[in-house]
Amino acid sequence: MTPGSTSAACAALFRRDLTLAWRRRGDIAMPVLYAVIVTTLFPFALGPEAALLARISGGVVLVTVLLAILLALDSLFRSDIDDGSLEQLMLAPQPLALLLGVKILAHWLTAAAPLIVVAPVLASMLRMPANVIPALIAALVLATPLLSLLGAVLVALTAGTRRSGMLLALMLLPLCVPVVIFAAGAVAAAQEGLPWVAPIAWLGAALALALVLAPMACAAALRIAMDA
Amino acid sequence: MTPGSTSAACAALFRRDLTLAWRRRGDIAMPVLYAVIVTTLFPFALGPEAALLARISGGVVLVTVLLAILLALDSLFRSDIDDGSLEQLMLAPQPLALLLGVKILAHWLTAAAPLIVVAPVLASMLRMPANVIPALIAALVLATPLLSLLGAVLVALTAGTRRSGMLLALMLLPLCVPVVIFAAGAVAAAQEGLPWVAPIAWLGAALALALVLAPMACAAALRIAMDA
Amino acid sequence: MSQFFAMGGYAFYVWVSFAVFFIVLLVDALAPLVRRRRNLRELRARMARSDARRRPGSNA
Amino acid sequence: MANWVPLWLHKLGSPPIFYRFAGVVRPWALALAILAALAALYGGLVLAPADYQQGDAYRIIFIHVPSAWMSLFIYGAMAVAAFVGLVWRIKIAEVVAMESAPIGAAFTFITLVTGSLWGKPMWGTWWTWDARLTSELVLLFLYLGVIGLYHSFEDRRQGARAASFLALIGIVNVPIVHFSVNWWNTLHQGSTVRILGPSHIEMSMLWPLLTMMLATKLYYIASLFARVRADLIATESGKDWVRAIALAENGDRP
Amino acid sequence: MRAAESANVLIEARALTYSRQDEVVFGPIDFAIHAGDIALIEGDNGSGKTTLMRILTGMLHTDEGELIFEGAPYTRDTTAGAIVFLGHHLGLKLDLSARENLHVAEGLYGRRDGADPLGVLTSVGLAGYEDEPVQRLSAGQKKRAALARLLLVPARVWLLDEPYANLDRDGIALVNRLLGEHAARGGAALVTSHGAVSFAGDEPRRIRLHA
Amino acid sequence: MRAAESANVLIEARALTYSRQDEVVFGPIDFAIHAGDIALIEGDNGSGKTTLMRILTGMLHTDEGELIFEGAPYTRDTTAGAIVFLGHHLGLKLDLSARENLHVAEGLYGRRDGADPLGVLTSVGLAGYEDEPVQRLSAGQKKRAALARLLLVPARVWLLDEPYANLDRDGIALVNRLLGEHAARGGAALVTSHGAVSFAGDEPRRIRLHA
Ligand code: HEM
Ligand SMILES: Nc1ncnc2c1ncn2[C@@H]1O[C@H](COP(=O)(O)OP(=O)(O)OP(=O)(O)O)[C@@H](O)[C@H]1O
Ligand SMILES: Nc1ncnc2c1ncn2[C@@H]1O[C@H](COP(=O)(O)OP(=O)(O)OP(=O)(O)O)[C@@H](O)[C@H]1O
Ligand SMILES: [Mg+2]
Ligand SMILES: [Mg+2]
Repeated sequence: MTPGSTSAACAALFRRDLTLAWRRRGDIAMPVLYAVIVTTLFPFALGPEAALLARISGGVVLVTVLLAILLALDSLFRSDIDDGSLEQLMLAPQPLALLLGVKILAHWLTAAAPLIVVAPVLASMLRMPANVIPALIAALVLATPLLSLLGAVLVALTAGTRRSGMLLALMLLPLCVPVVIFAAGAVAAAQEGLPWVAPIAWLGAALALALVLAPMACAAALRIAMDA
Repeated sequence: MTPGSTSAACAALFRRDLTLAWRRRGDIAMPVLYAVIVTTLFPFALGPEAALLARISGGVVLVTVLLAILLALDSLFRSDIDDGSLEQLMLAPQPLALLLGVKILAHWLTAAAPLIVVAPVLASMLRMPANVIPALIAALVLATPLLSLLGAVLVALTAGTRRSGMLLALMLLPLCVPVVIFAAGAVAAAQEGLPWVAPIAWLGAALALALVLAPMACAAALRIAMDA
Repeated sequence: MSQFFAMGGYAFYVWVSFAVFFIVLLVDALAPLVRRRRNLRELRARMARSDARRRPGSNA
Repeated sequence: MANWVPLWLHKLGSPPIFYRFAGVVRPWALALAILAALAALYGGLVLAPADYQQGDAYRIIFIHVPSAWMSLFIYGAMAVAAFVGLVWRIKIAEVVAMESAPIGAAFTFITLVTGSLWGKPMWGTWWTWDARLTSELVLLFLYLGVIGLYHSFEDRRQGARAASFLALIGIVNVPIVHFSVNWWNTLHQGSTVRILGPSHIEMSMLWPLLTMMLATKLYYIASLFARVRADLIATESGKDWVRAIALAENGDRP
Repeated sequence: MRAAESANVLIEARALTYSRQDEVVFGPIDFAIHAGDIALIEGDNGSGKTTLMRILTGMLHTDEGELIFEGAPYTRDTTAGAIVFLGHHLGLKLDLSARENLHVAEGLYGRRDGADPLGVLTSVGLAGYEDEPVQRLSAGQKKRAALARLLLVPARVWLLDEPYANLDRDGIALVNRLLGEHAARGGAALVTSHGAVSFAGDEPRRIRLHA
Repeated sequence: MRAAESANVLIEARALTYSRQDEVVFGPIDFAIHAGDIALIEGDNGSGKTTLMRILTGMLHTDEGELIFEGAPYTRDTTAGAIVFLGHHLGLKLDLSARENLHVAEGLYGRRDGADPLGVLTSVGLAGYEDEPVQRLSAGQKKRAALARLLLVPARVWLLDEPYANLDRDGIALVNRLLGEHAARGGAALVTSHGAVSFAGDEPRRIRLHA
């Protein structure tokens, strides 16, 4: 008998999730399209005044990206729960936290990373000055994995329920307020020509912490949620 | 044998959907909470400057309500499809369009109507002047059922797929751009002290049309989606 | 007395505040009492039903 | 030294004993709460003089501040109970945590409403995106998230465990939200709020305030115990002691 | 094909075929279901039983072959109210009790003479569970609640996709008894099964897929 | 309880009870599963078979009674890798082919000596369907794909919740053959069934719920 090694398990899971994402590659485009469309709605709802749009561009893009991630998060474990794969994962003789970390990574790569690529485009559509864009990208690079990790813990908690993504939004909001404040702080500082390293550093520190703690919390949450 | 009368069927279905909503009354609160949360995010992302918030309050509230309805729409047929109730509904000897109309009405009452109640509160939190609020309410009273009806057709079309709410968002957003433009037009006119009856009248006309056509389109879409 | 109720022109704010305080807490206090009654009622119904199940003649 | 303390706690962990204990304590706590509240109201609304700057509007302080304080205190109590429930799987602790959440949410709601009603005459607006106000709103969302998660599970115990977990994650957020005063919002309005510096406060205003704080604490105990009793009836419904209560109470009413 | 009885034919299929992506799922089959018939659709896993069922409900369409309902073409108008379907998904609302579920079915389909929700629940062995949310019932109990619907509504044709799955011995006997009574009342039923357990009454008609 | 064989006991339950909202789902039961045992968990609909299965996977916890795995308490650490579970939900990714699904299982659980994905697919009768997305398989074919996983991974204890449901006669024989071979290899299995169809090999141990 050949018991599976941990690295083989992680690799198999990572490949599986990427393959599945590729098979449904339409779904990868979804968060991006969602962000594009929501951003597009704002000029319609607010009128096309350039100064106003530039003023709010950073905030609107951040909120939009956050909402898109929120929507995508719901699918993190959904299909695995529905088809029983999650139970198979939980019974595997590997550290569950590690496996979940791999899943979160794959999910971030397929759902959130494309948003970072498209965000600058959306921001420029809203007339964000070019010199602010680097701050926006830096903020998103740190904020999106942070949101994915925090969100994963909460999604895991709702795993046993038949609820919609709305409950998730409610639970995630208090956790993402600080993230939004720091990210928006960096962008706003850049917009006023001030240095924007400090809020970015805070985001980085939070991300480092979340990278270590979130997968473990996620595993614990999942065990609680599946215990019925 | 007593074949069921159409009115009895509609009443039974309406009662069923309201009972189900009541059994999961936490879910009714969800769109409202979602709207509250998304609205709350904007001051964090944009800063608390009162004049700016007042300027964008109408647009933000409209977009937020729209997103909340969009999320709620996903549940319109979801559970009925998952548990096979929809097939039972389609086999019933009653006009399907009528039954679907009843379902849409029940859904609007439970998911969208609470949003109309909470929208003025959100708008004033964003410092919308009190004299604009009536225009906002009028716009929402007409726009939300319109969105529910349009959305229902699209949800029906995606019924056979296992896609997330994202696909729905994607399909619905182009359709709701005109709705947003007219609703935002009414609010903006009120904000500038101009008469805001004309855009509201357009919304009313569109709603009248949708009331007649959407249930039939919905029934047709559903038959197509289930034929696989 | 009416001066007391006028609250120096702030009557609306003060009295509505106090009303909200007491109404919310009153609802909060009554809710569990109602719930306890209902839970007991449902429990009795459930006990009656499970008695009905055990009675011979039904399935099992 | 005193090993009766853990013993006592252990006994209280047993549902029927806690049920009876709560039943005894609840009426006393409620009666004392009402007495204290009446005294505080008399002191606050009648005896205390009007504020020289705010006039009579300041009297809202006698409910606003105790409620605000309770909204934070109850979150702490809930988190402690949640921790105990998760780690030692003590059922009573789970129930206490879950039944604290609605009370905390109620006090948070009162704080928001009374603060708004106070803000309108004082600041000219009933809402502003000030750090303290916003963090109180976020606290309400935290409470609602815990309540929502609890009720979204079919199985109550499982829901209680999941929501306890969320409550614990949420407490990480409390200091973050608290420090947001420094990180966010250059238009900080705290100074407006501090018209009554603690050192300036009149004795005639202070004692009703403190008495009201005592009243809200006692009320929390009373409400919590009523809720725990209602909940135990449902979750322990298979046990004989609950069935006995059900049958006994049926006898009272024809 | 018994010409003499053709007046009595409820459902008739002539050279019915279904192809998915131009691959034939089940071959051309012919059958006729009369009032009082219980037809067993047999076939191995993947032979197209569920697919045939969905065609017979009218939800799935095929252009190959002909399907006739009481002499008329098989459309929604002609079959309306005459057919009731019980599939892999039972069509029960989990948050409602079995009784409430039946009230909805009654509203939508009408009620058979002499049937009432409580009575039919008792006859499928769910006495005592009437007011329990369906959520709380086990797999087999849910199936029984779904079977109760068949007894309540006036439909003459029952389409049952694997009614025996998840049922215990009592449950299987129950399905067979219900089918027997339905046939005796002049109803007809099509039942799928892979033959491991099956209708035990009078020799049923058999429709074999994947001969 | 055979004291002499106690060294060989894989799973032992002593007065195991599960209550949901303080209503007992299944009573105190005792059993011991040895290497080479096939145990049939029998019980009517709603008697708690699925619940017992979930407890044995370690996903559901109960505080009443004792559960022992190879002499040690029943925790994730002691059971890791020794147990494989096949439930009502099969744990197959519908967008992957059967073969890809097996590769994932192999990565997570490891591989039994001498087993390989193609071989096990052939032995469950899915030769020719290896690269078809599971989505396109019928209910019974999906079940077979899930059964193939059991053969691939090295777990000694199989927990099968209603493996016979949805299978045709061939499929039922297949499950029985797989169980027999597994027992001969020194593995053990717990199988639920409501007794309509069941393991036909040597007299299996029986665990009755709702006696
Ligand atoms: C919606 C509006 C408001 C909210 C959400 C709110 C919230 C709070 C909170 C959470 C506290 C407790 C802080 C702590 O214990 O650490 C508090 C205390 C207090 N609030 Fe408000 N407040 C609001 C409006 C106002 C207004 C308009 C005033 C007066 C002009 C006011 C005066 C006070 C005072 C005097 C305290 C006690 C401060 C202390 O001693 O720490 N509040 N408020
Ligand atoms: N959604 C689908 N897309 C493509 N092919 C499908 C789909 N569903 C089923 N099939 C294929 O159609 C054929 C018939 O499937 P069907 O579900 O009707 O079989 P069945 O007789 O009900 O089998 P079982 O006894 O296993 O339930 C199978 O070969 C299957 O592979
Ligand atoms: N989610 C749930 N919530 C509450 N009660 C439940 C739940 N699931 C099952 N039950 C109850 O627990 C008992 C055992 O259910 P279980 O699913 O274990 O039965 P089973 O033996 O697998 O039955 P079947 O043969 O019908 O699948 C049943 O009486 C059922 O009503
Ligand atoms: Mg089938
Ligand atoms: Mg089962």
